[in-house]
Amino acid sequence: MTVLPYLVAGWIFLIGVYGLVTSRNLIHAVGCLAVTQSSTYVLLLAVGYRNGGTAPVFSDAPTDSRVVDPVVQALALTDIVVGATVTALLLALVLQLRKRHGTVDPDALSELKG
Amino acid sequence: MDTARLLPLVVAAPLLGAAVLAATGRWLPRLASDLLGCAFAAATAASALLVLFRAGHPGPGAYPVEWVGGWRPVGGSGVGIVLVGDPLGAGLAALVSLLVVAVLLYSWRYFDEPPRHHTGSFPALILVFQAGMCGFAITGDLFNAFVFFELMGVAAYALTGFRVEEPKPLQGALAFGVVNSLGAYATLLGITLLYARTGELGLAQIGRKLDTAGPDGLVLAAFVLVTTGLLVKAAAVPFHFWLPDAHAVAPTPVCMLLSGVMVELGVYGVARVYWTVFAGPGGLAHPAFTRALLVLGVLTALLGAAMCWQQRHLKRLLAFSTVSHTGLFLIGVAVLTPEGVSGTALYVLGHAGVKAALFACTGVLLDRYATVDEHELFGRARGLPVVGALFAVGGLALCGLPPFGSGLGKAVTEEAAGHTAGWLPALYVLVSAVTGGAVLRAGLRIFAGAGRRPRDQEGEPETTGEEVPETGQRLGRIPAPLVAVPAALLTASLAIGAIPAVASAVGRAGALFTDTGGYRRTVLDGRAAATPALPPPHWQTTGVLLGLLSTGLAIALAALAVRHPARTGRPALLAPVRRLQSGHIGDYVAWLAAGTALLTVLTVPGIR
Amino acid sequence: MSFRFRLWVFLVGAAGFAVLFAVACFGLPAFGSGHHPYGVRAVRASLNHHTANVIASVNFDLRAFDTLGEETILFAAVLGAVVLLRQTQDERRKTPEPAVVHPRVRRFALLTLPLALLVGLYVIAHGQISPGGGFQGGVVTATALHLLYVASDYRALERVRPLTVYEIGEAAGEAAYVVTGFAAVLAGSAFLANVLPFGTLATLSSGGTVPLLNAAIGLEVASGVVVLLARFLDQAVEIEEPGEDEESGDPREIEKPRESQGPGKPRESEEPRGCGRPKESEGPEASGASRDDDNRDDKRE
Amino acid sequence: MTDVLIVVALLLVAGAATAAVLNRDPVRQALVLSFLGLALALLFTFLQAPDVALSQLAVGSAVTPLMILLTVRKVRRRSGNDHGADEPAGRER
Repeated sequence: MTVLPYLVAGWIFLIGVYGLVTSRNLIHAVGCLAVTQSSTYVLLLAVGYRNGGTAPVFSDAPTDSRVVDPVVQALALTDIVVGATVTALLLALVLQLRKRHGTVDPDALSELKG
Repeated sequence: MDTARLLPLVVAAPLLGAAVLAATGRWLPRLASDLLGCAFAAATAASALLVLFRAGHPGPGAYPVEWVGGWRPVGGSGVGIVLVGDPLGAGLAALVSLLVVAVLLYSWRYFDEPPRHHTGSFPALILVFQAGMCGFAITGDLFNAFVFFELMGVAAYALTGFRVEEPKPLQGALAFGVVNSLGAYATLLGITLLYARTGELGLAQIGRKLDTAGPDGLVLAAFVLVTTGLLVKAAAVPFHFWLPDAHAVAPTPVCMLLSGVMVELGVYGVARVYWTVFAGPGGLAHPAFTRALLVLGVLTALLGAAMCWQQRHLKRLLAFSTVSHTGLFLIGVAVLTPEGVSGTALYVLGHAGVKAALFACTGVLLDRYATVDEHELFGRARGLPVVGALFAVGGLALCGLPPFGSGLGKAVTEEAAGHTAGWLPALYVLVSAVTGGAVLRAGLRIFAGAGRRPRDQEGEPETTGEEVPETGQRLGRIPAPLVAVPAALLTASLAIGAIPAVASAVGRAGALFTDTGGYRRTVLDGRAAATPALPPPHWQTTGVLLGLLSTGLAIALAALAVRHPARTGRPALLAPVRRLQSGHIGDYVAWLAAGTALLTVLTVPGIR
Repeated sequence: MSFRFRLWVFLVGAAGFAVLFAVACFGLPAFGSGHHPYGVRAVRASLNHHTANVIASVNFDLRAFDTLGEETILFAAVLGAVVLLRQTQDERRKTPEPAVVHPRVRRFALLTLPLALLVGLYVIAHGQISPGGGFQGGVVTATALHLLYVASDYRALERVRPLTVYEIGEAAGEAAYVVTGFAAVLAGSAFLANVLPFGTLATLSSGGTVPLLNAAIGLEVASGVVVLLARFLDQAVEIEEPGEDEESGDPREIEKPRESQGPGKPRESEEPRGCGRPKESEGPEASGASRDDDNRDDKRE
Repeated sequence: MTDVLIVVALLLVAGAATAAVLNRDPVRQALVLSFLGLALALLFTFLQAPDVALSQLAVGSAVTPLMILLTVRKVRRRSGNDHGADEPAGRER
């Protein structure tokens, strides 16, 4: 348990990269990139977790209750938005590529070589 | 008002401009939206220059430091984001801004037909790009650097794929986007590891905390992961594959920015992170860093030069020359001396002007002849003597001809590198000669029709240079900005090398940059870093002679190639290297993973 | 490179990465036990500024500059998508055909629509005191609008979605954030400083500039996501390339699996979509608002 | 108890990520991605991050898969046609 969340993050990163390397469809590749990115959320939040901590949202008066790290959560939020926008942009590129190249198979893209 | 207050404006001003352009662009005539874009870019450049001026003059506190939102640290620990206007960072922001102004002027008459109802979108994206690059240059916070890294990435992907009617830009932009995003995620994993260890995000704070303990596997992993993303941006071998694909196909004004400053910001990031975070006793030992970057730098320089020589697609040729020069910059950073840093900074300054000017000249060819293919253009541009002269001067400056800024940078860097390994100056001469020679060869063929017409070779995969003009139709007359901008850029590059005050300012910047303790004290404690007294970089006899030697070699190479196209065209020995540049995204990602492993192997001894 | 070789290169790299990362993991503090100096300071700073949701405080106060960058990433991506997915010279638009929709689906969607909009706006407004905020609320609001597409058809959606307004809204959100930052400078403080009175903890007006910046983000994200989805929908439904055949214009054919997961959306008996809402199509906005999109007028025969 | 929930959610996330990569068909992948978004949101809830869970739910399990599906639709619409239309528009190779 002490390292499991970290290792899971590493696994997600690697499997996502594996998907990118072996992908035969660019849309699928963009999906794999999104998977890869989710490893960063997992690692961020795992790092910020504290045993027995509650969410860092206070209802009224400040209490001494133990809270998990709010900073990593803010970073993860930023990260999620970044990920979604990058995905959108790459999908837009794939979509146009399909129109101009007639394929979404990376093996068939042949314009840039050497 | 305190000059430090200007620091956030260097990022905010172009963003405001972008928002205004995005909102009103649809109703503005082309001229108005271009003017507006130029005005915002120029205002940003002015504030960056003001900060730089202030940073260049020692006062109370060596350079401006601004905590955004007024969250000043108490007792060395804060909760905010810090922006640091040290001379090198502020100087880069100023360089970016000035180049953006030049690019916006250049594209004034460039795209004949902006996307309908979205007239302002091109300048708006350029302004966002500018904000991202400036933010990356001046931030003193690791996560903030990641945000700006992504910001410049997103703007750059969109700009690269701007001409959606063509298949090539889309493919290049996609490879660019996927590989760079992946690198950014690796960086974020590294940042998270550092946060888990130190509980801090500021560069100075992380560095201080790391130094309270010895280095271990976690520090190594954090270094490798953070550096991976930055090296992807810097296009170091084997992370470089995206660069030629993207730079060769992006609209020419965008190429000027990508090759001129964005790639160099990756090198800057590596140096900045190492010097502020990992240079202390708790970080990565100096010899390990030097070895790793030296190996990658030499590989990058050689491979870039070899590929550059074999290209016939002009923009691709220039892109590979950027790869090759990035290798030289990495070597300058690797030697870990103030001289190496200031030499590299001068080199980057000079190179930015020269490379942007060369791309600008290529853009003229593209729009006039609808091709940037060296073979097809053979002798066709005889009627453009001015552009030809600019192209030739750019080629000579790329070789390191004194007194260009690129020449001074090369001289100072190779001198500094020579202290680390005696053979490094030879590499600088060789690489400058080959890349400069390739440019001169293309110039001789295209603008003078010199030598014999080269014949196409069969059987090898290659990218030829047929393109569609980026203006609405082929240019008949060359509009003034398309010539004035490269001329101004080359003049600026000349001035950087010729005016001693620039060199001494850069020398001071390099000294401050490499003062790890001084940086942390200035940022966290508000105490002035003592300006180290070092002899400013200047022209030395050896440097001048080596510069002349590489220029001479380049001219000889170009002349030989023009005379005997068949024998000098494409050595069969290099065919496997050529084939690696396959245009396949899966390949590039696989190389990225392998590069991370290589970096690990090279740096492992640094934690013992 | 052959597939084989590529896989080998990857496997070598992956092995290196795996070893490196595993070593790092065992060097990390055990899960749930790390110390978080920055986190502790952030909680204190947030409560000092009377912001109950510490994450909102980090995002919009302590590290507001990060959020400016993040907002701009979205802004740039939307701008980029608008440029990349523009209708090129050789493409034309076709009018999406009225689709058929089951009355129960429509009733469900029309009921959920105002509810979802309300939830979205609520989440935006309460960003500084409860989980959620501009991002989450913005995305929910934007997605809620698209329920109209489920309830009726693409043309109905287009009528409530004058894209120009949303594109300006997006830019306005971006500008509002920057201007709020500048205002602090004019007030004599640092850029993006929290210069407003902090109010009472856990009330709507608490947190000083946090609600303002939060609202700016909400506006930006909601408009941005609408524009983004609109671009993709346009490509999927309306824009046609030369040589592309006429075909039914309903992307939900491939979304069926998603829908079938939700309750109350059977598709047994269907009626022509759009018939149930004749009023809308005769309203004043039908002629004006839907025509703002790129050169629709000249492309539609 | 919390630990058990976290472990379960972690395994769910790891499984969903693997499945999302191994499903080579983009439509199926989009659905798995949507599920991955849900699993992540669940994990984040257990990790006491309701803010992040909420945005993951909105972005990861709705907007991203939706964009993928729309892209697939556009791409498929072309390949469904006769072979001639499948060639790159107006371009010889």
